[in-house]
Amino acid sequence: MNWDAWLPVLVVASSLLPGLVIFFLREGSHRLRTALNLVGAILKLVLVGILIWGVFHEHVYESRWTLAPGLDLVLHADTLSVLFVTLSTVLWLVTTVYAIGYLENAPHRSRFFGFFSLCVSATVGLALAGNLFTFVIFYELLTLSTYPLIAHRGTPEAVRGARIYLAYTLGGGMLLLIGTVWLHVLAGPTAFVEGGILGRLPAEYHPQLKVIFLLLIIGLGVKAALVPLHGWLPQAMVAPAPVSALLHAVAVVKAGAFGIVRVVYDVYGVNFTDQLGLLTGLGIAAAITIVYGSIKALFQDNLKKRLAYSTVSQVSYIALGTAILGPIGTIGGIVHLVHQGIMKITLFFTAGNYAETLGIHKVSEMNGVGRRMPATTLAFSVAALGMIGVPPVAGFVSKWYLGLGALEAGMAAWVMPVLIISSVLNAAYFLPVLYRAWFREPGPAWPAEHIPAARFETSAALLWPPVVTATLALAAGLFAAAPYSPLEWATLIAHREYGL
Amino acid sequence: MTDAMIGLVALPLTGAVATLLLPRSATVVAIGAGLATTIAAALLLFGVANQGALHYEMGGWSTGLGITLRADGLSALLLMMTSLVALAASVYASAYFSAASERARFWPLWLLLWTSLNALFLSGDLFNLYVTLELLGLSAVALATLGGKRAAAEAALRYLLVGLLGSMLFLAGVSLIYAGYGTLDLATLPRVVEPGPIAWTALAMMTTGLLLKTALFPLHFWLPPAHASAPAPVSAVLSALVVKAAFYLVLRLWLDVFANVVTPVAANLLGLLGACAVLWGSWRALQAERLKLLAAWSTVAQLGYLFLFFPLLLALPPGPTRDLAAGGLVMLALTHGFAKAGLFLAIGVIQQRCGHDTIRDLDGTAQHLPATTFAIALAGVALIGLPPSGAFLGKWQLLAGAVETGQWLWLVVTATGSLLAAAYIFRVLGHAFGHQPYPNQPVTVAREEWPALLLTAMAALVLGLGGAPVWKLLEIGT
Amino acid sequence: MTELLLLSATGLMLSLFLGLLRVLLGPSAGDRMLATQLIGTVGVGMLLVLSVLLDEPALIDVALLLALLAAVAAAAFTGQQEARHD
Amino acid sequence: MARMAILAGLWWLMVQGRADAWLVGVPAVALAALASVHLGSPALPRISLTGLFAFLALFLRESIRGGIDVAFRTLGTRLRIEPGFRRYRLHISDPSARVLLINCIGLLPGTLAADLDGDHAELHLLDSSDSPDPQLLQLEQAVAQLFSLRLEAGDD
Amino acid sequence: MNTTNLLVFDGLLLFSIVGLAWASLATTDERRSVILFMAFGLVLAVAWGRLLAPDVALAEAAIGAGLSGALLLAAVRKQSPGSSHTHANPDRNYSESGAKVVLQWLVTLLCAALAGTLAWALLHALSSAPHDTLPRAISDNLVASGVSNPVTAVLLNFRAYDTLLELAVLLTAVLGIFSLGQTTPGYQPAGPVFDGLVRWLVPVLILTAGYLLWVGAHAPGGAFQAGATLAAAGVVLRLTGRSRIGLPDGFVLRIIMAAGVGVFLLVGLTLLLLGRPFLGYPPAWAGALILLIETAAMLSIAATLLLAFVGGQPQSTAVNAAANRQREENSRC
Amino acid sequence: MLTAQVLYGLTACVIVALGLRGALLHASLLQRVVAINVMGAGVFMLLIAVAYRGPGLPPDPLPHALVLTGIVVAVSATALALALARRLHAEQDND
Amino acid sequence: MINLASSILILAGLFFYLAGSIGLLRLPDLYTRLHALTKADNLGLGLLAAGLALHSQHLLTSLKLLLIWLAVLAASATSAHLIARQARRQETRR
Repeated sequence: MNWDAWLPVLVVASSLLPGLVIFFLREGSHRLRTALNLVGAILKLVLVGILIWGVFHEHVYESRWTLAPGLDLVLHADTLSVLFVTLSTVLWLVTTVYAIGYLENAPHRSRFFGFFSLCVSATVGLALAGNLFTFVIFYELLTLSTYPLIAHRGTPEAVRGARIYLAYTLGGGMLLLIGTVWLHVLAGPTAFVEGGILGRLPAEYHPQLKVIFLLLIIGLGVKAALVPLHGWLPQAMVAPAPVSALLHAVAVVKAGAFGIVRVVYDVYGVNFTDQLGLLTGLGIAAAITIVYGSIKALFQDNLKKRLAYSTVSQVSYIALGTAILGPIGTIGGIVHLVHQGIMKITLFFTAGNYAETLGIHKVSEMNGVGRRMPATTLAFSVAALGMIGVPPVAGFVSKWYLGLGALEAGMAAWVMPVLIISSVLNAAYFLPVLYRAWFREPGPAWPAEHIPAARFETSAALLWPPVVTATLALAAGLFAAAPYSPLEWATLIAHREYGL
Repeated sequence: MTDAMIGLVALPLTGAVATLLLPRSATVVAIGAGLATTIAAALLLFGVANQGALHYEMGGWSTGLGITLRADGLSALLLMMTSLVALAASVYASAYFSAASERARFWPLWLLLWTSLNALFLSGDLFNLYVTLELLGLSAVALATLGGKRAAAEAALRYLLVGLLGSMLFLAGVSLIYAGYGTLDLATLPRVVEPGPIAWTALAMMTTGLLLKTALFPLHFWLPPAHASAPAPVSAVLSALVVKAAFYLVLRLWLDVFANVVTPVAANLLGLLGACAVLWGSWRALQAERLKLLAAWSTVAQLGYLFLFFPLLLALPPGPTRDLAAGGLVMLALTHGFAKAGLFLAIGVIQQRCGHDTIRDLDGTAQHLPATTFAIALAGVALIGLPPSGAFLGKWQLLAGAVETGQWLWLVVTATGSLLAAAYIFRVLGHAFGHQPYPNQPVTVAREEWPALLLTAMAALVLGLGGAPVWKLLEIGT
Repeated sequence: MTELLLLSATGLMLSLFLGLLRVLLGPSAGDRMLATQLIGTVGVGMLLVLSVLLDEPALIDVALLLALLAAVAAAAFTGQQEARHD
Repeated sequence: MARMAILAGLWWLMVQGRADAWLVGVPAVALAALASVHLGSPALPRISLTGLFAFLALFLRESIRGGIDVAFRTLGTRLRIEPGFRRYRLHISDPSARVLLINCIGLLPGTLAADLDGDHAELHLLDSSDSPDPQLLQLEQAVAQLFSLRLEAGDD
Repeated sequence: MNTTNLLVFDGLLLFSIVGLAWASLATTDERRSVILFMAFGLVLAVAWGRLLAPDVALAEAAIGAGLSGALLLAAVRKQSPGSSHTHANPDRNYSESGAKVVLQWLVTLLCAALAGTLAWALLHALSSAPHDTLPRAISDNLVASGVSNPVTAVLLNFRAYDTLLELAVLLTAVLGIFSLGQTTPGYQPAGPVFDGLVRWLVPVLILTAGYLLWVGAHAPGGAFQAGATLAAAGVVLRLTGRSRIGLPDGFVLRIIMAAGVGVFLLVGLTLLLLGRPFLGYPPAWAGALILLIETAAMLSIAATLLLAFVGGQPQSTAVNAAANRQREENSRC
Repeated sequence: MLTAQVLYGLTACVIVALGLRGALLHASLLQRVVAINVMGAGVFMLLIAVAYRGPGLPPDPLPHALVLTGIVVAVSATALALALARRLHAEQDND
Repeated sequence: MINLASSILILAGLFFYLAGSIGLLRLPDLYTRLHALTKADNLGLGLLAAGLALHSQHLLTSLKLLLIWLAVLAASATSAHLIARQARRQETRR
């Protein structure tokens, strides 16, 4: 093995090894743990940087390890995986900082950070998976490593939420597994290849392939929280804020969406999927989810729950983009993978800040919070506006390309209304919050002030992460045309997928 | 290398005699004998890998007149697993049994059990197999009684009677084979056995006897009480190895010795029973109130999976696909062996530290015994069949075989069983992660926690990630 | 002579058969035990006859052992009864 | 030594005189003799040879008589029995001799020793109308002669 | 000789065997069942003799007729003699219902089917000419085996490995019984008549054991039959109420228990070291080695069976070494 | 086919079935042990019948050896079972 | 001549065996049955053994037969006594 083969492994290992070491650290060795976390995160960032450069220059990074005859664990870096890896690496670093601040003095930090690192490792592995088999392995590992994070607090609700999460994801995982095995039997090892590989199969397999597609999409749809498979997501809100941030923005939900992208583009091939008549179905499911999630979000008073339903809705933009045939729609979907991530993580960070600093959990308690915590609330506002699709925040870019793509593919008749309705609904559930935060008078006292030391705003470790991610969200929109921007990268991906 | 075969039988047996004669230093002697046995197993594994299948004619008498020991890839693998599991359990037992009198009783029986397992996996003679089965059964029962409680004695007695019945049926089959074919040698038999009343009846009787011993549904009734009431290290070996031994024989008989006698209908029957075992065992495990009972019922279920392979293997034509499926079967068996042994040892730690193993009252275990809880979680990963455990690869092959042969029922059963397994495992973990007043305890990993951790890591990580050689080894047949 | 031995073997068998009826009929445990003793004695005789008839001298040893151990059985029976009434 | 000789004789009989058997035979005989000593059997009583012959003769005769007696009693169309119990005072106190006596009583026509209770034997009679005393006394004398004992005066 | 003339004999014998088996299992009275089983064993011994299997007949005479009976009788429940309600489990009363009858019929039917199938297969097996390769191989190699009794040759030479494991089974059983802890209470001192029996029976049994051990080399007999006979001597002693029944204590007992397996292993491994196969005796030494192994095996077997009868580890009330030594000396028999 | 072989062989089958039935149906532990022993006797008879070669001919010694081993094993198992049963009974009586 | 004697002895032995067994069936209670067992059967065995001993060519074999007879005799006499004693004791206790 040479350097090119080792690099993907190192990317995974840079979070895995610190995680394993952290498990065995004493509860009190705070500094060592922090150092390990940060060193790991930064190292990963550097490695990923190399990866980006290499992939852009069409370097092949591939590690292969045989688990059983015909079943290889393959880590392979292509444009799509690099996109996702970068997203998770950057957000991991930010979230780690945030989590260090958030969990100060909380119990079981070793356990928490251990699983946290495992979770990120699983996500990165999933992103780098070179075939469906490897993808499934990391998909399940992700499930496993997030379970303890959701159950972390150990309260009955936490344990219950974790159980529901598990029931959904393991069930989905099982369907995914069955689909994968089936596909494996039909087509042999299903490596991810741009443009897909299944188009070569004889026509008599097509009915089976449709069933398999359904199995795979349902399996992935659970994590991607496609309606009606989304039930776990609001329940998992009991987890600590950094975990929620991770679940919604980086790891779990994204893994599902990413999987859908992979299956459609790199397993079936988008043209072949369309040929089988499956794209429309996927698109409709995504559309329903988008609208349904937004409507549900409208009626949540609990801030985190409102954000959760917002995630249900927003993640489906990715699926929607996938379902729109043609490079432009693809760009819209893929770029939203990143955009939704940075915006949503900002929202969760800020929601965590409100809860941690002032004890605010509900929208109705947010009156005037912008005056008490302006920086946080500013970050919140940027992200929320992005979600609605207000330019120049990143969300606008995604929606723009989705709309264009729909026009190009001739699907505008139903995609456009969905986009419009959803944006209106987004505005309907975010704008009132902003109004309350900025323009309403605060009440006599906050529900519970936790961090009195931070007279202004909140502690630095909690404040900086949302500020950074909000800035990123803004930058992604403003400098969308810059080289190496998410949009540019997504364009690269789309071109390679369509063989342009 | 063939001397390693003798060593595998003679070393633990010598150890048993030595521990009997030297009760004061029994622990040291036993661990020493165990180490030596493990080395022999490793030597054998390498020998088989490098030189192919090995055989040894006992006493120098030609095969048929004398007894021949045989080792191929399958037996070498199972022997290796036996040694590793038994060694780990031995280390645990050295901490578990504290009183000198307990040790003096435990070690000789323990090494006799080990002897019998090794002898069984090596045996190349039908009647010799009967003797090893009896040695296995009796030593297992004797060890199970060491729990000391009345429940243990009651369960052990039932276990013994069932085991005896099983051996008698087996012996009846063996007699019939000798009557019909005039030989007992396992390698000679495939050449002379032909489909017909003799072979069918003999196989049916032997299989029934073995199914009793391996506790396939509906003949599983004796297992949960016996495995749940034995001392932890004993339970570990009972669930991980002893039932496996009988299963190994079923496998040998059906796939090697009587390969041209077995019919798809019969294999489907086995598969159906396996399916029932998976569902019923998992369901009962979910209902269990005690951790040990859960583990025992889970054994019933896990054995069921192994039987799901029979209809697949029979439907697949000989060739690479079939070899893949067979490898999956062995992988599943190996993983379960390590995982279940580790699980029982971990439960033993909990039982001793907490004074009970009631699942409802396990809240906070993750805080008090993080390493042990982690071991349980790893075991759970392997039992559910999640990656990166070996069981994942095994179930993959199971599913692939089911798809390949169009036997969708097994696919549904496997999926349902896995989800049920997840349910019962995470019921435990849910309690373990449950909230308890925060004790700022350092992470301790004591001598009795290590074995469980290593065994479960073996099942959940090593076998899954480094299991490819298993398929290679299995190509080495007798 | 062979015919005679055959006859006596069969006759002894008949005798054993009759004893068997007593074993089955009982009524008391003592009755059964006593009938078992009879079966033992008959068995010894039968083995002796068979040893000549089948030309297998080792059966004489069997007869000897049977004779000795039938006594053990009876002793076990009564001994156990005694212990029971402690 | 006497018992050693007897046991050696038995051994010799069992192995049908094969000489190579003594390798096992010597320890076996020695062990058996040791067992016999430790079982607390007293040194062998003095056995008179004439007594032995007399006893054997009586014993054989009575056994045959006993067998014929019981055979004809039971084979008749009607059972000619009148069972009953009877106590009998023993005139011999030597334990070994008593055991022999008790065992022999069972072989006499019509009698069976059902229990031993101090100096008294509880006898079961097949035909209680017939007194067994004369033949019992005869047997006792033979046993006494065999062991070179004297009968004690009985007052029954 | 005309076998058809033995037909009546065979018929009656088999009828008795089946009758006894059936009767012994038809009753619910444990004691009756055991006595019938003893009778069954006696008749079986005759049957083995009839089939020219005197080795087995000897074993059956020692075990089936004698020791098994004693063992079983000792385990008959002492509380409720002759009562059919032997289970203290109150739930059992429930099951005396229709379901149970159905179950009984089902099981009976199943077993009948088993008998039928087995018979069918057996008839098939017997209808072809007997397989003579193996018997011929045995008789061809008999000279090299060191003994002239083919059964002993098979047991201790050709298939010595089986026998080694068999001794391990015995050892396991006795260790298992040990681990149960306690002995059953002893028996009352027996009356003088019984004592009289014991005084001659025990030495004769010891002698017979020796004989069987020796004779095994060239005629039916062997370590197992000898060991069982020796154990029978101990059983009789125990029944007379003696606490010392010829079993030593402590270390010596453990040595005797382990002797069978130990000597066997020692011989096998020594041969291995000398460059021969495991348990491959040099023909010149085979006879002596077999006798050595058999002697050790006999002692182990006797100790095992006796301990099984006693039902546990003999109480070691050793207060001091002197007392121990004293006891050892007293218990040599 | 020898008449005696067939006769004894068939009887063996019957005994095996009888023993099995007893072992399955009896409630009493002791009687289950007896039943298993009866079943064992049936199997042994099967083997010995197979070994039988007719009057005057030496029988096949191998099954005899197997049966001897089988008897020892069966006795060991019986002894252990009975010891366990005694222990259980003793504990039940103590209750 | 010897053959004739041995035949007669064997037949006589058979007769007593049968008589004992019939007695065992016909006699009314345990004690009387014990009579039949001890006396008739032992005589039967004795005669049978004597007959076979005459038939045998080897003196030692004949002596062994005698030995067996003695063993059975002693054993069954003792066990008859023991069985009777036990029955008697049970009776008197009740």
